Amino acid sequence: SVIHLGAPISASCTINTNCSSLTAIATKIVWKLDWEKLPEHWQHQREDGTLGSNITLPHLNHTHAMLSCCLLLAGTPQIIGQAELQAGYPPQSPSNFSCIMNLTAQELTCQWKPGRSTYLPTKFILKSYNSTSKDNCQSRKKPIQHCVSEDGKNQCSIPRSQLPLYQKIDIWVKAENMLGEAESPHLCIYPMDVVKLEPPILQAAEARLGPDSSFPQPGCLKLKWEKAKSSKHVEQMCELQYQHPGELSWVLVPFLNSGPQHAGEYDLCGLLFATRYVLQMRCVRSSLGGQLGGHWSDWSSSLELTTR
Amino acid sequence: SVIHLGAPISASCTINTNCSSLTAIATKIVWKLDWEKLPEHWQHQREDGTLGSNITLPHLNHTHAMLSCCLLLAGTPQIIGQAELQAGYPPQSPSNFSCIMNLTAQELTCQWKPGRSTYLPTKFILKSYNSTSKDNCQSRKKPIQHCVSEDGKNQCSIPRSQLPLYQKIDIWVKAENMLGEAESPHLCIYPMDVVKLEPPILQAAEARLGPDSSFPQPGCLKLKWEKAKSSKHVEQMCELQYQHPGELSWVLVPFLNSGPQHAGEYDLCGLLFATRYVLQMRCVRSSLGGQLGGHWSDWSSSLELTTR
Amino acid sequence: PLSSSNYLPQSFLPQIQEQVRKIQNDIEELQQRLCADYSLCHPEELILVGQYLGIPKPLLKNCYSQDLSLVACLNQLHYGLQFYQGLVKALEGISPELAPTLNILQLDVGDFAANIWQQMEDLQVAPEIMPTQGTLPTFSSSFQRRAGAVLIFDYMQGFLDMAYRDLRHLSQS
Repeated sequence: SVIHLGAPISASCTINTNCSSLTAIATKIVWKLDWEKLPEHWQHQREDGTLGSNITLPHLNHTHAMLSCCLLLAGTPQIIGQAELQAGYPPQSPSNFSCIMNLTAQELTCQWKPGRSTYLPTKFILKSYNSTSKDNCQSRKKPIQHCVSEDGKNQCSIPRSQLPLYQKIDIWVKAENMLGEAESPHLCIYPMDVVKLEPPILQAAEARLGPDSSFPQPGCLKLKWEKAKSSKHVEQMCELQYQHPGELSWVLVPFLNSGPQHAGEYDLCGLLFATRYVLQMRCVRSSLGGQLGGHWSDWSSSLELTTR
Repeated sequence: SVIHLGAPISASCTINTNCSSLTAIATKIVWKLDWEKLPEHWQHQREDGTLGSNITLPHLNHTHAMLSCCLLLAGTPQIIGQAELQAGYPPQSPSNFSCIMNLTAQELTCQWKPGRSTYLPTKFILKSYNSTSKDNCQSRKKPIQHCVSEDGKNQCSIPRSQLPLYQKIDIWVKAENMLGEAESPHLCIYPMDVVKLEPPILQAAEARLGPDSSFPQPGCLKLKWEKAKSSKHVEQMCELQYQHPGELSWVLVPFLNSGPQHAGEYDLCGLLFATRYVLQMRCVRSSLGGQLGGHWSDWSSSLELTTR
Repeated sequence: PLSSSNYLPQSFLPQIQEQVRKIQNDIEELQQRLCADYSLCHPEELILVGQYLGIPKPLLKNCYSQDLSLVACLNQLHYGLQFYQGLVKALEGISPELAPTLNILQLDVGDFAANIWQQMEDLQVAPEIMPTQGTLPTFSSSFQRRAGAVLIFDYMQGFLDMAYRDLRHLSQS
């Protein structure tokens, strides 16, 4: 049985009347919690003459314990029955609930913080409904197959085949165990609006030639970037950052809007002459109607170039 | 269809009589292998007046190709039928066939060399029978569930639940594809006789005190070793090797027989004073009736100690 | 005393020793788990339950007596091992944590029984048909199954000690 940690618990132990042979040889019942003998005054024998005992533990402070009912036989407690006790807490509402659409793995992965430990097996179920985009998901259409997260993983993924990417869904996570259940706040999202793109690919391009000479323009680097294969169809805004090797701080280059092309080139100038730089780039699904439509990708792998 | 690489292949293409509309507008059949038009003289039209053509390719040197039958219509070949051609070789007898019993994973894993590439999907099936220990596996008892290895993996594992560890089994691998099949030599083994133990655990022990002093004996190291959990029950012979850091060569210490104990101590002396050493240990199932009964374990993780 | 054809080959003994050690290691691991997880540590605290469940104890009496007979001893040993394999199988469902080791124990006992049967076949003393198992106890609660496990494992350790001593005795010295 499962109870609140610290709550009282009662148990009873009765010797069947057809075990009269037992009652002839042993008359005393003792209780043990794991290996510890319980105080006699917690229990009281039956008044109706049958051999049995009821016990009440004032507070159960073990999250797991075995309560044993024993018959004293020649000084040795004979265990004749056991109850497995579990104690813990009902789940708190999961917090920091967020979702990411991964176009490569083709799944919507949501994660959350479970809150205080419940000490009990607790299930987290990711629930979602197709919704209409009109009323902020007040009206629900058909349910999407929910996803049950393995204990302690605090994330769950719904395969894209279950999801409309460009329709609103009402999604939340429900925590439940033997002592209760609790829900996270709901999200009302277009899965594509929480897309996290794969990082772009950054490469060196042929150095830019100076306006009137055949030498590359000093303090400039010509870069070639390409969208990740899984998000070529997505219009993206990108950021570049560069750093002198060994330094910690990065210099951020303002947005370059990729528009619909898959790849492009970019001239990064204003750099020191004959100096080695480390460069990285990241992108986000760009503003459909003005606001950002997803999570920034991770930074691309670093590219090391030296200006000439 | 699947044929030997380099062998001739014939195909025929017939225009159904009820496609008379076709024969009115196009009278010529041409053949293409992938994108390459095939020589006209390889084909001959039907004598019986029906529009059709038989072609023979003298040697098919593609491992995979599409043979297309086309009707010439206003100069453009109209593909009206295709045959997928595959060519390769029958499998060779798998060689270097050997098996290892892994007590941790609780499975018998066998591996082999597939021989020349067949260019065709080729299946490898690990087959085995319970046998009697008397006659070197001539007489077979009941078959053990065989194991089909994924293409190109060249190894397969039989779970211990299918295997008697202390009874002889007759085991071999069979390769098969569309062009034929071939078998490896058979092994007649007790699975336990091909056990590969997990490496032992090597630790430092309290340094050995000199005979008449409270100082550790110079040039000595005291080691504690323990058998891996999965092979505590196996009597083992072990080897120790040590090396000065930075040097390549190892010095091998002759066998120490573990006998039935799970763990033990060992004094390694004759070393340089105040010097750092790297030590490793490995074990093998020891001589049941004289011959070694398994494969050496990998070397244990290194232990670095300094003599005092 | 046994005639030479009545002895087990000397090479058989190291294998048996290894198998007995493995089975006894499996049992020790299960006993430690039952003690840690369910406070069921001492068979002497379960005498009453044992009587109630009526768990039989296969004996090995022909192996160490005046009228010593290799065939009778191996038969009893094989029967006992098969019976214990059945008892261990009856414990299935005892708990998810114990299940993997219980599974391995069943395989190890089965291997040992098969090895004894193989020896009987090799010595041409194996009966025509393999004897069937006796009736197994039934457990009506998880407590009974766990208490039964403590008792069964205790009996098995004793049986295995005797089995190894007898087989050593039966091996040509």
